[in-house]
Amino acid sequence: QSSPATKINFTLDWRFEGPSAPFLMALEKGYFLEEGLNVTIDSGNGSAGAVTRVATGAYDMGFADFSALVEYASANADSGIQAVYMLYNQTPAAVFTLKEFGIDTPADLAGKTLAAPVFDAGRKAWPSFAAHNGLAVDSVTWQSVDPAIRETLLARRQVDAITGFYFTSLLNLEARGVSLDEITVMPYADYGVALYGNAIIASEKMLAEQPEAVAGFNRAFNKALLETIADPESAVKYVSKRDPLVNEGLELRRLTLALDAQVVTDETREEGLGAVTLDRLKQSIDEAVESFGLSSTPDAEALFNFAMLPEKSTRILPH
Amino acid sequence: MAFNRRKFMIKNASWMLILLLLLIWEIICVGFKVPEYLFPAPSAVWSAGIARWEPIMMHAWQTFFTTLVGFAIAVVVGLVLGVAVGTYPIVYKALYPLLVGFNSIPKVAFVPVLVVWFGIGTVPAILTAFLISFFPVLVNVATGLATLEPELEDVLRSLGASKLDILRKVGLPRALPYFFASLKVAITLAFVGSVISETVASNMGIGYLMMAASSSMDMALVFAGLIVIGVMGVVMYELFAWMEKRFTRWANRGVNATAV
Amino acid sequence: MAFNRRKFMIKNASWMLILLLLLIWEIICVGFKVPEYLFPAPSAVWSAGIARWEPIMMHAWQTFFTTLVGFAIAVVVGLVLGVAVGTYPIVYKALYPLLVGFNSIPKVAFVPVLVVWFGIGTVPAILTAFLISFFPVLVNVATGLATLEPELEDVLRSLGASKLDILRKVGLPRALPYFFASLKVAITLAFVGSVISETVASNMGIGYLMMAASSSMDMALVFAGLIVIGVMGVVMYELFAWMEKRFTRWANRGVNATAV
Amino acid sequence: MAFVKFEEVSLAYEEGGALAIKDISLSVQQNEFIAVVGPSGCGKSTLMKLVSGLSEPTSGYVYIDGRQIGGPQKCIGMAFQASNLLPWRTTLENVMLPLEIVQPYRSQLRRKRKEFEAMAMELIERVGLKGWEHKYPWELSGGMQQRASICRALIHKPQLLMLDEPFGALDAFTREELWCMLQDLWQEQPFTVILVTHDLREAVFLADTVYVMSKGPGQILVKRDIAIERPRTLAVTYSEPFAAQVHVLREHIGSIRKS
Amino acid sequence: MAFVKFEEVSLAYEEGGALAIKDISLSVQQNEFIAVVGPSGCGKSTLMKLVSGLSEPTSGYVYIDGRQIGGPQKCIGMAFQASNLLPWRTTLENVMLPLEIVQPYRSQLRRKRKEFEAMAMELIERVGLKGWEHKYPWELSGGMQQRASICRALIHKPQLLMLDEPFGALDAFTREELWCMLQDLWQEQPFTVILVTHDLREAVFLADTVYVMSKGPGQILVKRDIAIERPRTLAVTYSEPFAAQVHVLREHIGSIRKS
Ligand SMILES: Nc1ncnc2c1ncn2[C@@H]1O[C@H](COP(=O)(O)OP(=O)(O)OP(=O)(O)O)[C@@H](O)[C@H]1O
Ligand SMILES: Nc1ncnc2c1ncn2[C@@H]1O[C@H](COP(=O)(O)OP(=O)(O)OP(=O)(O)O)[C@@H](O)[C@H]1O
Ligand SMILES: Cc1ncc(C[n+]2csc(CCO)c2C)c(N)n1
Ligand SMILES: [Mg+2]
Ligand SMILES: [Mg+2]
Repeated sequence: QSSPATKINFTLDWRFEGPSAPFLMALEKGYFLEEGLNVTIDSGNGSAGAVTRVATGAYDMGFADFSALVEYASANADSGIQAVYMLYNQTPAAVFTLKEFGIDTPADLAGKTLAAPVFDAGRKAWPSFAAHNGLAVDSVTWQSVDPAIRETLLARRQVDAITGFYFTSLLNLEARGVSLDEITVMPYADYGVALYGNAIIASEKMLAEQPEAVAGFNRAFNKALLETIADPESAVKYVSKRDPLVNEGLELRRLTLALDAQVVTDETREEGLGAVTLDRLKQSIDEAVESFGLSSTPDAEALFNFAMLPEKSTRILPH
Repeated sequence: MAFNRRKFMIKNASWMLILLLLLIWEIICVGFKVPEYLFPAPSAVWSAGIARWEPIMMHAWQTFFTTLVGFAIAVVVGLVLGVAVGTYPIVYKALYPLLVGFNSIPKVAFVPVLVVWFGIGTVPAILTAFLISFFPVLVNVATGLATLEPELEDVLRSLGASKLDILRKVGLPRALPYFFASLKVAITLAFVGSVISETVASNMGIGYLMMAASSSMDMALVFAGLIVIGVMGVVMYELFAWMEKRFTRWANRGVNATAV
Repeated sequence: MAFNRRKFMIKNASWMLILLLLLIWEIICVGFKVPEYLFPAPSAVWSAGIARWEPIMMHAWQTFFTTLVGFAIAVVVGLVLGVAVGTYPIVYKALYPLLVGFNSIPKVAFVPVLVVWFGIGTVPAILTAFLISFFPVLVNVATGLATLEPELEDVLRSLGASKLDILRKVGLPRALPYFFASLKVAITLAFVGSVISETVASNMGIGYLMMAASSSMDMALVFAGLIVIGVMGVVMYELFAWMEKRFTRWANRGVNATAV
Repeated sequence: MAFVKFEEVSLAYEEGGALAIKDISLSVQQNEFIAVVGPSGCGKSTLMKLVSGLSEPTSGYVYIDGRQIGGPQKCIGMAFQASNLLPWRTTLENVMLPLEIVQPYRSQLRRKRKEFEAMAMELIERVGLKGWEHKYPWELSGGMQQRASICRALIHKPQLLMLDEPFGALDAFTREELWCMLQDLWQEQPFTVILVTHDLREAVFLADTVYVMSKGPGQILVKRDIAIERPRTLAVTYSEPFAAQVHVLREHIGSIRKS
Repeated sequence: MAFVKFEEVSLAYEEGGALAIKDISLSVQQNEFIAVVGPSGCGKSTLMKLVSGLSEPTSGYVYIDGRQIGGPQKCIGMAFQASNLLPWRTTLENVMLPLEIVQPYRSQLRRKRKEFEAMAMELIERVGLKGWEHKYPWELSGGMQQRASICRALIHKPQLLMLDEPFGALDAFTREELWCMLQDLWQEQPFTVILVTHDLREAVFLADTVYVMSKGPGQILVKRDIAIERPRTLAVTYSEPFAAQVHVLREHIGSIRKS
């Protein structure tokens, strides 16, 4: 292309980890450039922060939990930020506990102590999880701790259970010497919670002034995602290239866990990567509104921009 | 008349400045349409504060209490170590670099360890407040002692006073201005310490409140929390300023006497 | 002989103490089987440090640079405000409570706001380092000026010296011991500030490194990062100690002259 | 016209507190050398502070050169009772201090530093401190500090020199030497001097006029002209008229004490 | 046996630097009153520091009461040349300081505070500071500070009293009054006194023995016994033998200076 590249600065929701591989790959392999985009990618400090960064215009696009977007939109009706590509088809939130505690079903959690940060997606969506599983919302006691502490507390048996992202807490527990077969996991998605997970979001300004750039971003990303799914092992190299500190083996596991559970699902096989169904989107929004105690319910169509998705044919997973 | 007016100005300068700043802040927020989730206007903070007055007060008490306990420990430890460092060259040489190094480390990093040992909540907050705030006390006490005029020390030495006597009768009184200066720094750090610890691991306190509020994007409440901490800091400071005025009048006898 | 031995002891006390502490730490970690994810042994930290030497150094430079810039701004601002507060009662009355309140607030709370204005990375880190570290300088300079002996001031006043002259010729020299004491506190805070900002908003620096390491459960690397910060803090401190020795020999003429 | 003029000056250190000096009126002519004597605590140092503008009178007026004093003056050299040397400066640096402040020296300092240093060294040598110029005040004996402080008061050739017991910590011989030095300087290039002293011989030897103050609150009780011819030599101090003057002053002060 | 004994004592403030005093040998008997005179900077204050154990000799030995000095002593009262009052204490509190340190007062202080305060007040009154006891040092005139410092040296009735130019900032009458007071105290309940002074009349009036020191490095040049009968009155100072003594000392010092 001869026209000067459009600048897009993009914020992740968290550090450079396995699941950031497709973003970094698209950047490194020049897929963004091919779309006429000059993209910079920065690490983030949580989904709420990523939404704020995009909302204030500090960043043009970002990667954040869809529920954080719902929460934001509920308080700022005319914000205009939209999700444009749903990467995590289901919420990665899950409850973790140890087999030895004899907690096998959600009902067993009644009366127990759970640790999680107040902003943890699993903790915030707890009312939804409880409702789907016949638990009273206030039947558990919460301990509020920093993300990195909760697995330690569980590993040292100082709490009965924790909530956390599946692919994060599982690996963290392993790193603390708790093996997979000692753990009971209850992924929210498997227990009736319909929440969507993380999506690519774009600012109102981007969407209004340069929708082509957003669509191009998605095309490039989609291409990289397919390659990542096909060959996670080489994809994760882009992460360690960006941040030499990461432990490649660990991030590969994180990436494959995320891909297997959050990205490759029945729904994405059906609808293609990045897409949502309007019904489930509404359900997801309703659950978020309900769980988080939001005062208004944002309009589903206003929160997800289907027009930015690449051709469906390019988003279909190979079998 | 003019004189009284000036006195009045000086006395109320602080309030007037605060009001002025709040006004500017409000005007900027409204004028530039700064979004509330980024930087809420004072009016929004005010109404959030009023609406949640009771939980805020409850959390504020918790923070106030932990901070004071941590600060009290810091003052004692800072004084003792400061005396040791300011008195014994070998302690100075041995301890000082280590303490400086230790103090360059963000204390948040230790909170997880403290939580594992002491459970979440009050104890880690107290310890963090202590760890973060003892160093300024130590440094200032040590400096106050080391810069003691040998002439004054000689007065005591000529009476055959013990090291401890010298410390009590001239060392510490002479170091008092340094000590009070450090208290002002230390109390603010103590608040920072306990709040930070609370944000990392607690179900109580302003730190927790701010965390909870920011997780539901209620920035007005976050700022209300910040302002409550600020107010508590000022209250403690006024206490020290009052004590300082009482105890170090001799040092503040100059033309700037009213100043510090 | 005995004398030299004592001198040797004093000179190397710091190293010996560090070695001793490392030894105790190692023994406790090994002896009590403290899990590495909680508190890694020095040996583990050491090997983590060696293994990732290059990225650590890269991040360390970033942090060192941002810290120094923020600290330099803090020193200048702290000095200027300290002079204003220590000289003009009205500035003192107006500004001091506000500053104390502001300083009781954890600066992390402002990082997200800074990010919106300046993007993530170096600028918020510099500003955080500045915001966190200017206060001790201010307080100590103001106290040094306010406790200036009026007799010395009179010497200058009798010569018809301007306020600025008095400040330059007696105010500041007299406040130097206070100033240096505050630098020692401020530099450690500046490190804390930049690291904290980096943990929240940066792709670079020791703060980022620690965050990344702790999210991939590499506690040994986290501690290696902490230790690198500590070492940088000590290096800066030694610089100030050297300057202090040069510039405030007059104040440190007592029997504890070697001490601070 | 009087160079220094006091009109009914009183001063209380604390608002509404006891007066330190009370209703003092006096005038000093240009280039006059006056001495003030009086019992300890009578307000002599206070008087000095008033002249130099370091204190403001509670009531009354002080004029220098016809203008009312509204703050520190620029043409003054003062040696304080306690030497008040700056501890972070060496003797030489302390002596040089006025040259860094007072015009025209101040603006010439950069260019003429060598020259000014030579000037300072000459003074330092004259008071017998040669070899101590690079010592810090705390390395000097009491008398040496006092001499350094005298140099500091003289270095910038002030129009008005104020000496508050400048020779109190010196032995008789050094003291007499400095008397002569001071008189020589004053005669070479006259300036106005106000000298506070307890040594009546000193007052009589040096001054044109001696004022005797009452005990606190200080008032001027006696003004006495010393009409001994200049230049006065140390020999004069053993002369009869000299002894008589001293004796009269002594009597005055003695009678104050009894009152 | 001598109460204070110097054996070939020298002192250099800096290692290997110039000597402040050189090869001083002297001995002071129990309850003897000696005076030390000499030119400014000759090492008189240094000598005092050696006796009180504040400085250690570079060579030679100092004994008090037969024991070699190895640090500050417990039976000493010292008035420094610069008064060195603690600025955070009032006059009374400054005067009471030794009672908080020295036994047996220290352990009785709590019980007998009132009594001790009365003691201090009596002294304060005697030096003419009544009414100033609750003032801080910086609210006192130079001479008042000096008097407060004398009280502080006397309050605990030390066995050995050391006075470093204690009356330098006082007018002649106050000074003479304090001479008499000191002599009275000393005669009521004898103690050993070492007095440094520049006032030869003072030395002759008060001392049993006067030592004359040479200029720096200080050495003892002359030891002169003053055989004037006690108690001495101020009238004695106008007598012929007194004047003769003063004159002789003056000659000695004069000749030192010329050398
Ligand atoms: N800063 C001050 N605050 C309060 N009172 C003071 C202050 N300075 C001096 N005074 C009081 O003022 C009076 C006069 O003091 P001043 O120093 O003028 O006396 P002086 O004549 O110089 O005495 P001396 O010969 O002892 O130096 C004294 O009673 C003293 O206590
Ligand atoms: N702390 C010190 N450091 C270095 N040199 C010193 C120190 N104190 C005194 N001296 C030097 O020692 C010598 C003797 O000083 P000392 O104070 O004993 O004199 P002095 O006889 O008391 O004089 P004066 O009559 O002026 O008080 C002087 O040359 C002085 O410069
Ligand atoms: C790609 C990716 N997305 C989300 C998380 C989850 N995560 C773990 S802790 C935290 C901060 C708030 O809880 C977040 C967002 C992750 N680790 N990696
Ligand atoms: Mg005086
Ligand atoms: Mg002396």
